[in-house]
Amino acid sequence: MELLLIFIIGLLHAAGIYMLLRRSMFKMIIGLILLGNGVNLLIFLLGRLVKGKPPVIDEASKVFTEIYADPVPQALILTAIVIGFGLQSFAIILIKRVYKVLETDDLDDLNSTDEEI
Amino acid sequence: MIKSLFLSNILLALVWVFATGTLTQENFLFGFLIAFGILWLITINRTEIKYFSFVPKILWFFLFVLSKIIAANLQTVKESLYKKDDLSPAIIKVPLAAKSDLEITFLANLICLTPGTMVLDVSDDKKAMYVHSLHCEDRDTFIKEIKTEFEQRLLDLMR
Amino acid sequence: MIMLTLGSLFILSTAVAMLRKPDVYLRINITTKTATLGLGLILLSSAIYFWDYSVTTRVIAIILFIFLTAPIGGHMLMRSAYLTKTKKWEGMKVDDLEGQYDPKTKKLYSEKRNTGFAPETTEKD
Amino acid sequence: MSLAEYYNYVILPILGLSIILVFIRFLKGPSIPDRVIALDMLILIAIGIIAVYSMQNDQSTFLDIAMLFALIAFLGTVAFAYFLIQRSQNDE
Amino acid sequence: MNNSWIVLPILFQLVSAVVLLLTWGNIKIQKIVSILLSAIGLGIGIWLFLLIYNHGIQVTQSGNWPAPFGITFVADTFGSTMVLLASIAGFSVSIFAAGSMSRARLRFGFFPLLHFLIMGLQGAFLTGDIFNLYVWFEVIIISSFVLITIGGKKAQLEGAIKYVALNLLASIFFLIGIAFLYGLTGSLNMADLATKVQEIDNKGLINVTASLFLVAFGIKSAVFPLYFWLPASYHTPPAAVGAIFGGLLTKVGVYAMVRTFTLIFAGDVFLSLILSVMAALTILSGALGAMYHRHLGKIFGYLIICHIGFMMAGVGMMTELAIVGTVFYLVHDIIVKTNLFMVSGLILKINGTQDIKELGGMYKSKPLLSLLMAIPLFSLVGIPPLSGFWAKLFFIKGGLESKEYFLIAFIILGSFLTLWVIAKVWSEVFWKDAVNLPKKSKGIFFHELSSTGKWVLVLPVIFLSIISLYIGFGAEHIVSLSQRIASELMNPASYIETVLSQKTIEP
Amino acid sequence: MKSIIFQTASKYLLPLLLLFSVFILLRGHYLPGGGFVGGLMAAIAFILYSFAFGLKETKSIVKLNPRYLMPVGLAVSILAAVSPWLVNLPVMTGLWYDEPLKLIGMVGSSLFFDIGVYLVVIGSTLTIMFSISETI
Amino acid sequence: MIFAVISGFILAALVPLFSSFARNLIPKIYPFLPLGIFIYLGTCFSQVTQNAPMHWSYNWVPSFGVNLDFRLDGLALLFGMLITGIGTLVFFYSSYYLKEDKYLDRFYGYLSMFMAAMLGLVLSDNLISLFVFWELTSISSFFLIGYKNDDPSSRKSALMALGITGFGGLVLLAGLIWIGFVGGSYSIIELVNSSELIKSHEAYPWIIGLLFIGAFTKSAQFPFHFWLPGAMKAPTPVSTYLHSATMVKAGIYLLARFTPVLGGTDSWNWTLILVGGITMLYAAAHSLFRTDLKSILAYSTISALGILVFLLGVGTEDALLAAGIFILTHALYKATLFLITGIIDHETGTREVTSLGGLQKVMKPVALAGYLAALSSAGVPLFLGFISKEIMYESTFHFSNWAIILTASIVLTKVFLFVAGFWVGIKPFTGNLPQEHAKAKMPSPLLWIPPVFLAGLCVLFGVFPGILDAFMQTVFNSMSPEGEVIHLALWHGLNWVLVLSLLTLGLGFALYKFLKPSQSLKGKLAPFDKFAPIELMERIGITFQSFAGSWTGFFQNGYLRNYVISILIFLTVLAGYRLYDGVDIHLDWSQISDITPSEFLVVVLMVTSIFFALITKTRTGVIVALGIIGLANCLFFLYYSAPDLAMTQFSIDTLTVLLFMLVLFQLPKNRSFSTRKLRVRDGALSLMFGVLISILALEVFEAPSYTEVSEYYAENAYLLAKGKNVVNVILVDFRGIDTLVETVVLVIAAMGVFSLLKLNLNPFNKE
Ligand code: NA
Ligand code: NA
Repeated sequence: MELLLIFIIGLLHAAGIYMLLRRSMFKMIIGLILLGNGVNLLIFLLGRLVKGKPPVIDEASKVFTEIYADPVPQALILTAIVIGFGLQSFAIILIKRVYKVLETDDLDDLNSTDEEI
Repeated sequence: MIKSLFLSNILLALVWVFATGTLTQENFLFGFLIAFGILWLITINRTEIKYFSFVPKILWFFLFVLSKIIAANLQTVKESLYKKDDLSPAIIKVPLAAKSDLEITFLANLICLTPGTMVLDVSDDKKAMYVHSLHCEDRDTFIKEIKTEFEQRLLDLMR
Repeated sequence: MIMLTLGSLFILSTAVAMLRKPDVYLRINITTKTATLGLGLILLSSAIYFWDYSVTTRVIAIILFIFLTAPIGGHMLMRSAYLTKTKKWEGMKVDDLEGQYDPKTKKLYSEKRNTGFAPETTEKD
Repeated sequence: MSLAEYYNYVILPILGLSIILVFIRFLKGPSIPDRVIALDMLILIAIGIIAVYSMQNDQSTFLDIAMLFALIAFLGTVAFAYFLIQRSQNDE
Repeated sequence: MNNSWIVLPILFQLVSAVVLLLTWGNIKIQKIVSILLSAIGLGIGIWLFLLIYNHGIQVTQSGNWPAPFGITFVADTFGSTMVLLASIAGFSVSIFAAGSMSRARLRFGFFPLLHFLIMGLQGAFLTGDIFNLYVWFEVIIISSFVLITIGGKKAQLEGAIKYVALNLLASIFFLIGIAFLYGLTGSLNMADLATKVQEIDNKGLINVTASLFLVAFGIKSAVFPLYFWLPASYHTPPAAVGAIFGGLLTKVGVYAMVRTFTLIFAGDVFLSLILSVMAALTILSGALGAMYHRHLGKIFGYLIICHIGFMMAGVGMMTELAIVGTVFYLVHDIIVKTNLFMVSGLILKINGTQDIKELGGMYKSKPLLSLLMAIPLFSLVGIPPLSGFWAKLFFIKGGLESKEYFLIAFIILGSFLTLWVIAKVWSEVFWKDAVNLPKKSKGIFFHELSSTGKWVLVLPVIFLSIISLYIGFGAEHIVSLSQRIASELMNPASYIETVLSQKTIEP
Repeated sequence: MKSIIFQTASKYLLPLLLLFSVFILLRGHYLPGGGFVGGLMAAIAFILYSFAFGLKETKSIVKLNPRYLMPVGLAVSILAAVSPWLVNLPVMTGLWYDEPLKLIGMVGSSLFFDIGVYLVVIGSTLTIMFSISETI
Repeated sequence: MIFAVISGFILAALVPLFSSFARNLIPKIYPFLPLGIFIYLGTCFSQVTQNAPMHWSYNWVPSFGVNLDFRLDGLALLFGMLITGIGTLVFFYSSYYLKEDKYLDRFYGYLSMFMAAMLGLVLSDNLISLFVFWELTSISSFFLIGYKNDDPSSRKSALMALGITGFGGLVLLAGLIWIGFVGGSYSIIELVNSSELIKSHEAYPWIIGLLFIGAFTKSAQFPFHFWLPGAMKAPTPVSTYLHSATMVKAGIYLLARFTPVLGGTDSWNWTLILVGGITMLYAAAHSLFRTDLKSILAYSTISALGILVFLLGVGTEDALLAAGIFILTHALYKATLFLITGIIDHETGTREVTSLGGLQKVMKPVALAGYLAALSSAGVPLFLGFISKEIMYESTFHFSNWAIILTASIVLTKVFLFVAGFWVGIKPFTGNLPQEHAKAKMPSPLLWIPPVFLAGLCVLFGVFPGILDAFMQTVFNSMSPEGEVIHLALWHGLNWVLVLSLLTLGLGFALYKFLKPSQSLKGKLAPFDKFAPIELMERIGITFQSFAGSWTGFFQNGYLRNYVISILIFLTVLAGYRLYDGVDIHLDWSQISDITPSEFLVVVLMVTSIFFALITKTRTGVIVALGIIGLANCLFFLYYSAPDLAMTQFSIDTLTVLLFMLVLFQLPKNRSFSTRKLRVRDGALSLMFGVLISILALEVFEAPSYTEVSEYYAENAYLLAKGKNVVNVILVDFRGIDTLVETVVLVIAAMGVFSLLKLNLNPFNKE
């Protein structure tokens, strides 16, 4: 299963980059979201996978009595997800604004700040 | 008004107890407090809500609805095996006797959960409801069915 | 167990139906109800499985939520599909809704209107 | 057949098959509402899977996820509906 | 050694931001409160610096969990120096912003954002946890996103798209790097990582991870060939924003690079070589860009890149001497670049344009102000004994020591082109006769301001200029500080030991 | 979105969702949940309501402008985080009430921290959503 | 001694203060500064000439060995007295010459700063402080050349001068640090002891190369000479002071200073001979093609500087002595010529030699000064110029096999310079007074006394060279510590040198009679202009500028995707190479778990959705696909025991969908932009990256894992942190700071969205 997950991680990264290379701003954001998903899964994978044993201590006991999933990557991903949400909401609104002001979704129309001397 | 708010409060407290899964006095009280807070938070002066209180009626109605739902599902199972040709979908206008928003909503939900029908929209003057149906051979029977089986029962219950 | 099996079968049947129904209205119509019952059964079976007061109440809560929300979602979607003039299956015989929306304000009339034309009384806003 | 096997070999495959069928509907479209209702349906099935999974692993905690899914899933559908209407207004 | 108050600079900025958020909309109060709080923040920065300077590395384990289990905050000399510099820059910019930002922008939360940004920087400088560093970086970039777009002008938006996209990409690489590090070591505490990384057999994987960090921080610090977001965007926001960006943002990338490459990935020779080559090309690209452009903001933007190259050169050489240079340059550059962007804002405020072809006559009309502006300009060039000069001694000597002669050549080239560009700017903006063109920019011009308004704009420039002069003439202080920092960085044992030995405090 | 059905349902869903969000928030320390998800749920509840009834009405329900909810939430979190300073402990050290309260369990600074998070999440999510809705 | 240096800076710094209330006092007060220092140096004279250099030291940046080590020895004294002496005259001269000028206060500021820097330069024993002052002279020169800043050509010349000398300075810096690095000290006097060490070091050629570039640029040696004629845009007092008497000699000073440390090797000598030789001939010849007095002087100055470099290259004791004397000689007569040029310019309004003549009728003392200076320049006996010329010839005449060529070239140079000197010093005063200059008046004594005084010194030292013996001895010893005892005399006996000397005079006079300065002569040089170094340099400059443009345009091309590609390629190649280079790929199947059908299903769901998102044409399709990807993600989290994650991910996905839905309909219709070829390229690139990440993930996954930290959390979550959901405990307790900060991120994002949507400062917006 890990192999498949690795495949998916690779695919998410590749897809994210591919979308980032498109000319549409919208796709750019999709790319970033895909990359974010890929990274989250990567962190998850590298914390090693444990099936069906959430890191929640039993009601009855005070410590874990059996094997449990590594909680650290989960906490990290949670943080990353929330941060990612903040960033991507901003980015989404940004493209909306850009479209409102510049009336384009084409990144190739957004060169003036680079090209002006 | 105060009464119905109180009722909603109790109801929400019960939901809380359900959700948390611990039925104790403290938990109910706690749920009550939280619900109180929430209701305080969301209440603005608007026309008051009527509450239904006839438990047996509710139960009966509930069973009825359940049977309809099961019927609906069985029908779908059948449907999924049917060919396209056997369908005769239609969008039918059903005049409404229900007046309040809550009544209409309940009715709509009921219709949605029952066989082959789905509410598409309610007219802005709340006089008619447009219902999408999988099978509708005859408009009048269809309307009648809805009006008697659902609307009537529901209104009985709620008024 | 039986409930579980039944539930999953109901869901399967919905899935099949979803694939087979010719237009979007039919598909929406189908899903909202079958799935809810199928899901309800599965959830109930899990309530039985755990046979625990807290789980049971929670399951009931979930089922209630689904019964409350799923039809609304379906209704909203179907309504929007209609408003955006998604293609209907040619098998649909009767459509009372046709022309009942005011094309500008999206106001829905209960009385029969002259199709296609906005009534003169429509105010511009 | 043990309970675990039953989950694995009967229930989950059935649900899985449903997923695939619904997913095919998603891929086929053709309209956006089709896709949306497919997504909606997928989430519902996922709730089912979660329930099964919680039984399989004897973890009632998972049901909470199901609860959350149930509560907010339709919001997405509503959003799509909203979008469709808005866009059609925009186009006119 | 254990001091739970060292996070005060961070939390104080956070509280400041919260206070300002609560007064959202009332510009007058915000201006006064922000300046006041920045001043206190500066005081706290000084306090922390002196504390560390006199008592050595201080550590606090947040949550009172022993390292490596909680998040550790470490104030070593490097960190506390950077905190102080950020407070200085923050203080100046808050004053400058009070005088120069348009009311609309202030009403939309410029001040809280500024404090959030400073908080992010302080956090990045003080944290001892790699994931926490990531989180601080995110605070920095999101606030910079907002600041760069605040006002929503066309150019701002265009620049922001690239800024956002590439900085997010950098964050993603950073996160991938963290994932690998955690996968390899199971730890996130940097001191702990330093020890664990040494124990890993599969050095190759560590090296690859290091490359990811290199790229992530390389994008943040605008190194060749990763710098593209900077010239596309830095000149677009208002000067106060540009000042804080130009002064601090890229530097936090440099900081992170220095920190991780001396602590976690110490001794990676290949990486040093790559860094050296990147540094050389960074210098070249920055200098060429600055030569090519006519817009003051763009010129300064490219000069940021050029001078990041200097600092990278120091990191690439990776000798203690070279790190002294990097740290010294960092100190100098933060002050000077902040000042320069304020100066460019001032020029815009006076003349209504930033195109050097359209500027002129400043020397005639504002001789004293011109001389004031000459201080940051020529400090940047490094006319000895101004502040930009001293670090070069260390770079050159460091280059000789590590036999990276090509780097010396590029440093000389970079210095020369900087000199050329600044001399050109001086000649065009100050010497040349005023060009009478219709004013492009709207808003209140300098001469229309009340004298208080004028002073509010000029005071921060004077303040930073004095600091620049101090760095130049009192170079010994900064050099010995940099030497202390470099030696701490190159011998991280005490850092590691201090962090890992701090157990929980009994209440 | 003037659908009567939707509006009515939303009216009743709102308290339900809010209730659920508090539930999620409070049990986070023991079972899956916590301030984040709780806050998101609450925000979603209001958003739903705003879909049905429009922004103006929703705003009048929320009473406190979400823009001010953010600093308030932050302030709660910060207070919870720095309270250990008073007893000379590092920030974020958990301070606990000795006796567990029934239902909620142990009450400590981390609970207040989570409540702060909850408020911030509501505040920021609503700020985002409301600003968008306003400008459509 | 420090006060001597610092006072100049202080006075310079005080200018902005004074200018507000005591503007007019500045020209009256400031000239007393150089005078004071000159007198101070004079008091040091006896001590220094007794070979007891004076010291003063201050540890400036001891951490780098940078000290303000001032050491007053013969060479320093010679330069110091020139700087302050000529400085005094120039300061006084300027107070009248630039009387009308609006910004005279600034002028004195720069001038004081320059003087102080120059003094610091010659007094510094520390390499770094020497460099500090070196650069300060360049920068003050920049300000002085660009003094008339409304004149574009002034600005251009200032830039060019700064460009050349600044470049040389930086190169010099590298050389100086290298010397210190190799020699182990930054003190010149200490370096003399490690001279052999440095000379035998492998870096020696590099070191002297760098040093030479520094010296040549500053002292205007070929091919860096061209900035100097340009620098004549500066007011004449500045040209006098900086560009003939002092600053340009800094390079010479540097070479002289380093002769005992680095000199004496073939590479040292021959480079200097070659460069100096070319410069002196080239510039001397050039001076004859000029008609502007200052231009002639500029070229003859360059030539003189060439001579000095040449002499230092010859490097014999005679040559060093000759250099020492010639520094003084040249300073005296050249300063005089510059000053009288200034007077001529001031009184007649022209410096065009072709239109000048007969001025002795109206300004006798000036004419006298001119004659004397020209004669000294020509090397006529009884003038100091003669003595220096004699020793010069003497030194080349005895220089190994190359004596004839060297001597011939210096004789030729001298002949040309003879003419140039006469053109400036004699021609304007003799002949007929043109009508348009008839109204020229005798200038103020402040103007004419300085040149007359200097010219007088030329004669005084020429007639009684013995006065200089002791002085020149110490100067000589600074360059050649073990050098012999010298004795300057007018008469060296009848020898070949004398013959050559007379020959020079004869040829020079003949050439002067034969060749008249004219515009046509100037024009004859035009065809060669495109080979002139200045042309080449300008062309290099233009090429460089356009290179800057294309480089910048190439990388900063405005296309986001190109930026991403460049970042990506960089990362992939770097990480890929390191992966290939250092990682042994190995697979251990034991860590890998089985695939259950339901998991596989989720995988299929995800993969298909990703592809769907990639290829679908509608944006809504993408969003729905994103929803499915998120759902599949949730299921992964669920399967692998992360309920919190599943919940959060789902909520956030829902919100994201919502966000997109609220925004999307305002976007324009989706268009397909890229060609198939482009898509394939991008696909390959992204695939490369994906594969890289996959391999890395696999490798890291296979690496042994450490669980210390998570075990600690698990053990203490309930016991110490009193929570049972460990993830939540981490979030609110163990790593609570992260959480606090991430909420801040949300807050900022919300603020950002708010301001993005509500604030719009665009001037013409339709909204
Ligand atoms: Na950044
Ligand atoms: Na940056």
